[in-house]
Amino acid sequence: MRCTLRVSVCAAVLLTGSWVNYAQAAEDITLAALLPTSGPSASVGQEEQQGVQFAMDEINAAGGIRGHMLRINFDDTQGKPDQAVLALNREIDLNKVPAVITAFSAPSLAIAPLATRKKVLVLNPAAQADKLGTASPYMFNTMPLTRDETEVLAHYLTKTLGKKTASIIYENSAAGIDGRNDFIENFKKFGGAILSDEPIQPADTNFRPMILKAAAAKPDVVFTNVIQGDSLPQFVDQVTQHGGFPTVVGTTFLTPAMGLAGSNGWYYTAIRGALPPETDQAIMKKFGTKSVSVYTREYYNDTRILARVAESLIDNQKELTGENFRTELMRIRTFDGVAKISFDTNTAVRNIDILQVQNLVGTKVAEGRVGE
Amino acid sequence: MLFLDLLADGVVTGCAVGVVAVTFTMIYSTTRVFHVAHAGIYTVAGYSTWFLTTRGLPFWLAIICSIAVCAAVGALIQHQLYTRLARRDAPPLVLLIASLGALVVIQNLMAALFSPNILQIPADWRVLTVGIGSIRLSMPQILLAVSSLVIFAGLLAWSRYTSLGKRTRAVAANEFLAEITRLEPRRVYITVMAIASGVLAVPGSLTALDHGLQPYTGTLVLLTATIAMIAGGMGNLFGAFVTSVILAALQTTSTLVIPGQWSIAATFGLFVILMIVAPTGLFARRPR
Amino acid sequence: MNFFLSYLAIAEIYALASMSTNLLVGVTGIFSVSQGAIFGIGAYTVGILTLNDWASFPVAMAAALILCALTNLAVALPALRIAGDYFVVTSFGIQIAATAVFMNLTDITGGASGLAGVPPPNVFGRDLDEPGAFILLSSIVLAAAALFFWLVLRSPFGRLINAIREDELAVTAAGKSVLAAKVGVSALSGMFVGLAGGLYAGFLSFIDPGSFDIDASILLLTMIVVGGARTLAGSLIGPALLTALPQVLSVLPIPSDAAGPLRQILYGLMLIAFMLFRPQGIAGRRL
Amino acid sequence: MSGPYLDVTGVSKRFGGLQALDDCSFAIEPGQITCLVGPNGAGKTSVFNVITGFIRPDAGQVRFRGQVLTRMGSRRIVGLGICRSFQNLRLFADLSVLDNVTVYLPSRTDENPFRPILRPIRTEIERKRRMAAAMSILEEVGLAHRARDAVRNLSYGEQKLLCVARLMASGAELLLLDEPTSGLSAQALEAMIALVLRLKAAGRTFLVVEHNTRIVQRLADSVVFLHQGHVLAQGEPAAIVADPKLGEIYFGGAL
Repeated sequence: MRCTLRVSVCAAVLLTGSWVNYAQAAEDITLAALLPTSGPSASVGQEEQQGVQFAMDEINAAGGIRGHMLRINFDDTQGKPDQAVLALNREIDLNKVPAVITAFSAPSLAIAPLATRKKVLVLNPAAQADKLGTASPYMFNTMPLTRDETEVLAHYLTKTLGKKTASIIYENSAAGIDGRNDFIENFKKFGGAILSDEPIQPADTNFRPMILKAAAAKPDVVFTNVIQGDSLPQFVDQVTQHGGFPTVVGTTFLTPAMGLAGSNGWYYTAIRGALPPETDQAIMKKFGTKSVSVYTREYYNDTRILARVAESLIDNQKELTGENFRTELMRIRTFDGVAKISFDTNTAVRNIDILQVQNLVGTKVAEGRVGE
Repeated sequence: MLFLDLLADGVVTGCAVGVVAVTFTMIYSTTRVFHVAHAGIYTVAGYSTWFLTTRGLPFWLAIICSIAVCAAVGALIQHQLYTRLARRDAPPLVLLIASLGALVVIQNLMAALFSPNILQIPADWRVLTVGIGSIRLSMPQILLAVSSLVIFAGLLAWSRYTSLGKRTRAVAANEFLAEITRLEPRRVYITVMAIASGVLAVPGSLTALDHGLQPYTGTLVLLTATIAMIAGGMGNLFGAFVTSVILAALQTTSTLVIPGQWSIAATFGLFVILMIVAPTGLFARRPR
Repeated sequence: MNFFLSYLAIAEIYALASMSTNLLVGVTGIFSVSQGAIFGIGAYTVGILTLNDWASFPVAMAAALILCALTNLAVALPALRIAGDYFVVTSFGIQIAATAVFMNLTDITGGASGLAGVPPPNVFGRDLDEPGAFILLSSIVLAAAALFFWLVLRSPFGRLINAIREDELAVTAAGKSVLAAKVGVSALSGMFVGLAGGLYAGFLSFIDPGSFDIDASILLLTMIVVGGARTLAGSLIGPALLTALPQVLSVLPIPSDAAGPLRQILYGLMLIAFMLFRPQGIAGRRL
Repeated sequence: MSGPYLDVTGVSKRFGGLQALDDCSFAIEPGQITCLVGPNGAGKTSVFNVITGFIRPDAGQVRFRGQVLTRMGSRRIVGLGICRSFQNLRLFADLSVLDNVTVYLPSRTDENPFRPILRPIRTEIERKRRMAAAMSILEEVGLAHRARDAVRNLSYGEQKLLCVARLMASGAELLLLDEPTSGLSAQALEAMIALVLRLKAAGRTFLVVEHNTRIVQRLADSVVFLHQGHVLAQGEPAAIVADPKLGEIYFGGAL
């Protein structure tokens, strides 16, 4: 097995060399990624950038897209709507990009009308605000939106675990509030009751007042979306310090909680997706990180989706325009990358799993699909 | 009881804010600079302690080093920035904007050097808790409350009983008078900045130990502190500290009666109304 | 071309807002850090009215104008009683409270996820959805505002508010009402920034609380610091430069994971350097 | 018109522990220069503050041509024709000399920010008229050649003249001058005295805080001696200056 792998790697290298020679003649394919590489969201923006960067390098090392080198411009949005509009205009004007990758709800919503007018495909790997589903015919979301995830979660909690009451601790931000509203709606739909809901200010890491209040309501579970993923260790610590806290449940945002002492028994939904272990290893090695975050994974995946669409367009000898990108994406419909993704609407349908942290590892306890 | 639990959490936070408010008041009443870069010093404290503990220094030693680091940064800002501006007769607005510039530089320098992510000071004992009646506080919280009170008492005693402290109060009362009696206000300013910045290292590090540190969090702490300074009656160290504690406690306990997302707005709204009704603050001395 | 035009449109919008800040902070000396909030009220007024089809764009702009004038008046009220650094903190509080309102009044403002799909300005039956068309509107508005700004500054009222900055007591001794003048300048300044906010909503078609927070207020202040206080040229140069800065930096080959903080550092150093070496800004007068 | 021109009766004012004015009473005749003298801290500036409406007395009242000023704002008092200067000048340092004067010109419309926008042409005409008016006042005090300069570039003597020019611009008939001659060079002093006497000849009335007894004798038609907020004596300058008891309080208090 290992031998075969080595052989194929050698072959790939040889092939790559010949492709590169050929590729220099062909024109580059230029796309753009509009990410917050500065400002308060920069830490997530960095992870996203790594995913795109890795996919781009991998594709180019393998000879590009049908001989065309893939060039992706990183354009900083600072996470702000006006900067995002400027960035998209810049990329359309200066680089004539037919498709872009976007990040975060507010900038994505801001560029949607422009994308519609200019007929530029916008691929959204990770932002989950519900409004994104209908923002533009040119905007495609490869992650299910918050509404879908909370529906699966609420269904499992009420129907399978028989939980009746819940409290909520949510981040007072776009995604956090959407998550809270969607959870309330879905949990009530399945017969549950909400006892309390408490906001935390973005970037605040003293959760104690909210933890105290949520616990005092004595609910069966506490739904939380502490959006700034890297503040989860503090959340877990403070929940542990409180002692006797109800079971915590949440969405994908809770994924980094596994591995943290104190998170045993927590439930969270996870959008199914995984990279081959060797890709994970390569990414960690390249960027010197200890793990591959959801963002890196999804941005890697979406870059590959764009490359796949471009490849198909070249094969069918179509021009690389935003309109053609859109039609081709809808025609291909199903993509097999980190997971099986299919587009019936502008938002992908994907498998959502229910995981429970057991011995510090997220373990799948149920499968769910939207609309059950 | 939930109210007591919330109150305790608010009081602890308020103690940390109180030290910021007291030191900010010291600086403001002596140098007359609205030193917003003070929030940056608070940030530096956490990062310096984090850096030193991750390099193997015990936590208490790291804090002592951080005190020196913060004092040096504070003195540097005074010496390189404010003194130069004062020599040019810069109006308060110019000083304030320069201070804002310094704050932006410091916060982002931390972000560039140590990443914008949340960092945690490594120390196993930080998750331990102590129960006092029904109230449960973490070790860092208890240390934070105790050390803040000690620092507060120390600063009060310093300004009342030491000759330098008295001199500081003289400069605060009348810069011109101090100048002609050769108190050398410029040197007094640097000393005040160094002391005020140095003691900030203690709450800065302990808060970071308790719930992590990020480059941009000092700003909101400073805002609450400045509000406490003004509402507490300008230049009144006692008023500044007490108002800080009241404000912080109000912010946490008020969530019992109003929805949590409005608590900050309510606190600041209350302050704005107070400013219109009683512009001299709660603990103001009678005008001379 | 669109990129340049959209940059220009945003610079023009900020120039309008800068004139407002200049009147209030630069000329009259009311050091407000809640300009971002008023900017936001203008944007939300136009956004909400046109999105729900409650009013046409010009009517919505007029509403924004009036509403911003009134709110700015309310905001400036404490400034009539307290001065200097006190007011900085008070207006800071107002800014925080305004952000909370934008964020939590979900039914009206769309909450934290903002208002998406604000229709483009419709003037005389034409949709100005292209930067090329929009720039006509924003340039006309800016030109008119610039004319007003110039007229106001050279008028007796302009001299009066300049004098208020210098010495309120001496103005009182002259038998002038400092209160009336401050009320007037607050209303006028609110109108300028309200116009800017309305255009912003129409141009971007998306607004959210994050665009009108304390950072926005500080950005507006920085614009007049860099451009120059108390002059028309300063109100135009500052926004043009500061809006261009990120654009230029994004083209420079800085390693992108450090680019954000580095840019902010540069920004901070620039503020300090201006204060140390050129406190009057590029084209202004002494602060 | 009944009673005296300006009549201060029984005014008292307390600040915290300090009795600034204590049953203070005196009167001023029109067309005269009245000097207010007394040791430091006697309450001279407080008298100015009470007359011009800057502070409200605890007791007593001020009447100007029979009208009670004590409840009026300073805006109305200036409108009635009383304007004051400040001991520390309070000039608008960044404004031009000319603008320092124009701001003091009376106007009903200069507090309206919308007038320049709604009636640009009329405002422009008005602006020109005001500049001309200010210019003629500057000519009168001998500062016309510095009209465009910034105030910070003027000599101290010129700044003091400018203070008087501002009061002239306000159109007031009763001018309150707070130490107009202190710190002046001999030459500037003569210019100031000449200006005040000229204005008096033109029909203006003055209340002047003055320390120098020689200047008091040259200027004053009447002298009010204030001590610890109370009027000890009022009368001819020669009589007051000659009174040995007052001299002792004055110089004893100053030492």
